[in-house]
Amino acid sequence: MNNFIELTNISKHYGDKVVLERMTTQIAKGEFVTLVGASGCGKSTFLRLLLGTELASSGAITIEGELIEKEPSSERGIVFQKYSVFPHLNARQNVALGIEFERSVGLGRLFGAKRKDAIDIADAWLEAVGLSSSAELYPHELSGGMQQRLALAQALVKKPKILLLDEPFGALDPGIRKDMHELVLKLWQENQLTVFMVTHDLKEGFHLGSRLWVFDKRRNDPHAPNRFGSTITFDIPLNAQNATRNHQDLEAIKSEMHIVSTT
Amino acid sequence: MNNFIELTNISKHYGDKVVLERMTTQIAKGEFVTLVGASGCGKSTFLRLLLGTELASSGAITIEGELIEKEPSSERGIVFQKYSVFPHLNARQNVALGIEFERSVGLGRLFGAKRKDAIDIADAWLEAVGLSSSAELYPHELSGGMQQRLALAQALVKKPKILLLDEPFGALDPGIRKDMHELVLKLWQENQLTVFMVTHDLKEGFHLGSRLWVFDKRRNDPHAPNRFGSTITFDIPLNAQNATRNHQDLEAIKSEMHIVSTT
Amino acid sequence: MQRLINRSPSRPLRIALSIIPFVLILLTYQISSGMRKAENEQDKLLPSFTEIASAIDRMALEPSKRSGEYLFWRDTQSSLSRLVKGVSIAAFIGLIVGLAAGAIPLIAAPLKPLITAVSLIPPLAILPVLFIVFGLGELSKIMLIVLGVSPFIVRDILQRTQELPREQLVKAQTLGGNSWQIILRVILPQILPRLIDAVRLSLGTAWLFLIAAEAIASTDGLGYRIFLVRRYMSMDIILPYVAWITLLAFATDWLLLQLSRFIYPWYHSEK
Amino acid sequence: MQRLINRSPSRPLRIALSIIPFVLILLTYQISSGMRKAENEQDKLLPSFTEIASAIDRMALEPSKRSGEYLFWRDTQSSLSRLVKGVSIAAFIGLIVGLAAGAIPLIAAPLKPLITAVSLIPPLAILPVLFIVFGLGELSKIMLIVLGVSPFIVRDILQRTQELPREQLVKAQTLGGNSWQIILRVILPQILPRLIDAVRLSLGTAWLFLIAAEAIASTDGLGYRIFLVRRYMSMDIILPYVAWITLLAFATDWLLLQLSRFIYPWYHSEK
Amino acid sequence: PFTSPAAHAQQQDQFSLCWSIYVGWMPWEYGDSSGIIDKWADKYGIEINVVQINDYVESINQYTAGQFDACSMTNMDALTIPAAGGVDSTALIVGDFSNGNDAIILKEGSTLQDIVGQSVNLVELSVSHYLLARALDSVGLSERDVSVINTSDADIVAAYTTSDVTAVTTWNPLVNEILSMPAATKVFDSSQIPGEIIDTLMVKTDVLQANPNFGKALTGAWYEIMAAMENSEEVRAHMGEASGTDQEGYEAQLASTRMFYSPVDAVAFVNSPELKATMEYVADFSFDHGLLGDGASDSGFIGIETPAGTFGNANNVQLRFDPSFMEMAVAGTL
Ligand SMILES: Nc1ncnc2c1ncn2[C@@H]1O[C@H](COP(=O)(O)OP(=O)(O)OP(=O)(O)O)[C@@H](O)[C@H]1O
Ligand SMILES: Nc1ncnc2c1ncn2[C@@H]1O[C@H](COP(=O)(O)OP(=O)(O)OP(=O)(O)O)[C@@H](O)[C@H]1O
Ligand SMILES: [Mg+2]
Ligand SMILES: [Mg+2]
Repeated sequence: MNNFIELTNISKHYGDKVVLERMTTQIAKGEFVTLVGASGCGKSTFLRLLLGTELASSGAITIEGELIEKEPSSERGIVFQKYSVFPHLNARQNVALGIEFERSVGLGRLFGAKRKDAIDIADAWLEAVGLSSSAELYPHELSGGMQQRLALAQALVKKPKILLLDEPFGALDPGIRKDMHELVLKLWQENQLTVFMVTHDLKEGFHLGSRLWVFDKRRNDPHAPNRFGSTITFDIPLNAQNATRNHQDLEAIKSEMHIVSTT
Repeated sequence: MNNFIELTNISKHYGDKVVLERMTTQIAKGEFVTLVGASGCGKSTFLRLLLGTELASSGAITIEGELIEKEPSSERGIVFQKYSVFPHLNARQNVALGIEFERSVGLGRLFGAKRKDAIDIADAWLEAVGLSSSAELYPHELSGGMQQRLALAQALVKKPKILLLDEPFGALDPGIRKDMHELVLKLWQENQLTVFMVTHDLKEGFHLGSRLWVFDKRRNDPHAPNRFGSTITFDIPLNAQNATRNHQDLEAIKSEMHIVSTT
Repeated sequence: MQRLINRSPSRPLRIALSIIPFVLILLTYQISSGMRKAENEQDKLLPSFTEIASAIDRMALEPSKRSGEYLFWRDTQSSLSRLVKGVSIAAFIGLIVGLAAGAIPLIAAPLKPLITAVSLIPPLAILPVLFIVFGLGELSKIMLIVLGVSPFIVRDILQRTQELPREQLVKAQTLGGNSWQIILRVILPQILPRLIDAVRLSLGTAWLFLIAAEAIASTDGLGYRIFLVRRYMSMDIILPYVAWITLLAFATDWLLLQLSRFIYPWYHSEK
Repeated sequence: MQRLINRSPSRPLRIALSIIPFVLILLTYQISSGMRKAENEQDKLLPSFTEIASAIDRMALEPSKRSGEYLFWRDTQSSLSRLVKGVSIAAFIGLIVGLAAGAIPLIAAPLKPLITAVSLIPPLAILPVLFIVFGLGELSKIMLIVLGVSPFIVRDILQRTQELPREQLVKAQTLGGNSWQIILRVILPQILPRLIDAVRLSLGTAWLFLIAAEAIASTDGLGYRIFLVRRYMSMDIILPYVAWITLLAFATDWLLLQLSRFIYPWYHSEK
Repeated sequence: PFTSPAAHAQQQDQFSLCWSIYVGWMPWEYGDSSGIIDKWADKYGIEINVVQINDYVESINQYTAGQFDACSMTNMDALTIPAAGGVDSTALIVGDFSNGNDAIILKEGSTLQDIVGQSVNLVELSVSHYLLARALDSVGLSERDVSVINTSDADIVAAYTTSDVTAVTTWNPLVNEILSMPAATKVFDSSQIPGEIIDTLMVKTDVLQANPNFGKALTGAWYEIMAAMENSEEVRAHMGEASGTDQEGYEAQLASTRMFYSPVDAVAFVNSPELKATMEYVADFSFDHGLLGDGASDSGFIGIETPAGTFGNANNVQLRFDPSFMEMAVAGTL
């Protein structure tokens, strides 16, 4: 169970700009990794490497011992801050799409009994995320929070091994966020997911994660800010029990991050 | 000093939709009012009434006993979350613009010694917000935090009596936010401003304000959500000394708001 | 006193204001026409409103002596049918090519410079070449419209396709879609309302090319009639025809917008 | 194997791919031309490349016997000068009217419906009236371009002005600006780069109207020459002229883009 | 600009003339660029502005709308556009008539009868249309036996190369271009109705009456140009190039044009009774095709004055053939 995902010496640079630098780590199956760090430090880039939309400049990523697929695939689900759902489909169709892709290779569209089947599955997932009563609504008729619920249902219908969340609640209200936290934790536990979630909110990171990563540059050359990249500077195992420990960590990282982000 | 701003029975509706309902309150000179509340509850609408870009549907707002001007004017400065600075002007020009408007009625542009003068004032304000070294840069060359600093300098150059801030740090990183808090508090004290600041971050509201308002609907008709509007449901005087009291309030409001935003 | 940039006219004032320029234009016309008529009773350049009315009557309400047809309606029908065919073909080409190139980088590479070049060629200047390819019948008129507007539509659709949020395509891939499925179920349905937008934008050009095409070789159509009666300067026919074309252009644009609002409500509330 | 929508060609491949269609077109032309020549040696419709080269030589490199001028260059100069004048005037009108209507609601109210109507009138259909209003000199040609493109530019600038973030105008007012100052210092400078965009978009139409105008009343210009030799079907002259127009259109577009990038770097990095 | 020069023209010393590119009107270009027209204008103390308009119909429209005092056009267009539009016009100079310049060409078939049932591409309501009507008439056919497709003159050569087009009626240089193509048989041309398609310079009657010097200057200049043209290859080469071809091409067009190089011939032509008969044909054709306006009750609605007598309504004379200025040229009194 321990080496579900392995990163070996991963680096990523765009041209001259080094974004990520020599990251080596392992992630166990079922972990909930939260990623925090200053803006532009490479959190989304890291998710893109896991997702397969970007290739690492050097190093290797393996999942269950196999090199990662170089393209997004249905074993890795994703929810972005925005644009994660399709505006031209209603909630039910949004969720059913993943099933239709799988069961109708030619048209990506099911009819008759097969369609009925897909709708049933979709409705079950809408239920799971609390959107049963909004199945016929289009995304523009849903609030921001409901859209993100929908995006989660849509991703989970494919039963991904890994779920990647890039600031999924960044655009939501604090009040609504709390509900979403509960939902994500519930889904994580029920579906035995391995989750990577980027957040700007340290407290959120501590609250949700089973493990928290802080991304930062270990070295900094003030005359050539692009020369060095970020890596995981803190890797903190978390659990709901030792809340005090967590609180101390929170304060420590807060002051640390403050320094980082203003230099 | 007590009745610097007076609101008497202010309501605002758009067509059938009631946004704000019978608000009556007074604000003393030099207060720092922070406004929190669910999304869409009317916080920005309230700022727009103070700003003069919207007229109240009923009721009256007075400043120093006089009815509020029905248009934005230089006695009320504003900083929005975005678009507060002019992309075609560099930092110095952005700040100098307010002076140029005042001193060159025809062209809104100064030359020669007058220009020199305006630049000196602008540079002093850039210094005050910590942008001295970026005077020649255009907004697109500045980070989000620097742009908001610039927006503050730009507003303060007109020496407004009232400063309105509509989620000024909503798009910034937590790390950077902290610096901005310090800056705003410094500017507030140094310039004897009366500040209204909308925020989504309750903690920010408690940390910065001398008085915190929670906007919410007092009544709710589930079948006609537009029938009733928001008003100030909590009006909490704050000060740095009684931090415990503040903390209790925070928790109380948090659970309260949670209910509000999910109904 | 509010600033000028803050003052909006009330609804009745706005309506009044928007009518004024048209009234002024009609008045100017009537006066100019009257002046010319005073000099030469038979002046044809600026016919009086009565003359225009009688011309409309003759063209639209009485059967032609020669063919027994109501010329005005026949012209309208022919022109509209050409316009619809031409624009439909152009829209179809625009959709297929624009979508393919927008979605598949390997297709965009060879096509983009070609489309740019083609869109810059003035079609009216190479008419003879078009004739040998498409002949001189209905086809050539329709093809002139197609050539006139499809480069624009292709470019527009290509750009709109590339503007779709990257996130959506990534998401669709994580849902297991292959390229074809993603194009069919994610890109195409979102591009259709944008195609309507593109068509609306290109209608003006389409009319221009339609009129030009009908001037080249034709036996009916609004453009044909205008060019034919130009031979004896019947402005009493030309002016109502031009007004009619303007109205038709306006109506088609409006109808397309309503259609789009009706079929794609999600698109219009998105913006 | 990557999905088709994810596969991008490498730079050299892209260049190769983009050249292919042009090569294919030239080849098709050469073969068709050869086939027609085989049938009728005198065929003028698809002249051989040698014939085209000799026509270019004649028009561009040898002085005309009649006037001693290098016709090709004189035509280019006349057309470009008309185009520049026409487009400049249209841009100026578009800027003033579009900005005024976009910034001041009281001006937009009467103008918007009028502009919509005017933009829908096909100018080619009312040529006689235009020529009488503007005469037949240089002015009429320039005015036809102006009439053809200014409605578009006016509408575009109007829309762009209204699209400027409301927040900016509010902010400018809190800085004490009056309407005139705000227009001058906040709106105008931000609209100028958008004006360049609008001009770039309207260049194609401008060329269309230039060619049409030159075909009707002119004694020189690229459109005039094409019109003049068309009755002899001298495709050996028409084709290089068309290619040249295409190239000029491309070059003007490119130059405007570079100019805009150079003067308004903030505009281009904003997007 | 909407007001035309006063209907009852007064004396003026600035005049304008428009012309379009056609074999019989290229002399105006030569007269303008060689300075001959200026010379004659100076002689009479006036100024003449010569303007080239590429689009023939546009030039007549502009003349009819009052933008020009004189314009080159055919006898038929003079009747159907300015005269029918109430602009009383006088044929000051009769320069030539078409003697083969206008022709009917078939792709398949060798005689006019073969045209039955075909579509004929031509400029509708133009002299080509008239020629077709006259030709059909001459062999006992009528317009009903063919169908007419209005085709812009600028495109007619290219149109002929397509398989859609099997028959055309058009004028030179288009006729020569089309005849140079493989399948093209001329089955009828204007030499078979000689003197019916006449190229003239029309002047507004009131302007001419108030300003005889304008007429004198133009006539004087014209016949000086005619002399140069008749005698100098160089002049003809110049005209050829100005019309977009070369000397050879231009000479080919001249060959089918009966130029009146000498005023004597022109005067004789105008004075002959055939002119009146010709105009009657033209008026009939125009009336049949609705070209004389809504008010016209018969082909004589518009009076046409010729030296041999007036055709039609003498109270509504709008078109006049007046040889008096050309006679001055004969007499050498210009
Ligand atoms: N395609 C690209 N080409 C060049 N540089 C890139 C590219 N994508 C990202 N970058 C750069 O890489 C760095 C990291 O970007 P990334 O989006 O991963 O940051 P992030 O940590 O997600 O920031 P944020 O919190 O703002 O989302 C940034 O400086 C960005 O400018
Ligand atoms: N011009 C308008 N016309 C109609 N309704 C409006 C208008 N402006 C705002 N509203 C409505 O008024 C309500 C309050 O809007 P407002 O922007 O003040 O909310 P807010 O509290 O600032 O929300 P947020 O936190 O999302 O910024 C919303 O429901 C909005 O839809
Ligand atoms: Mg990111
Ligand atoms: Mg708000």
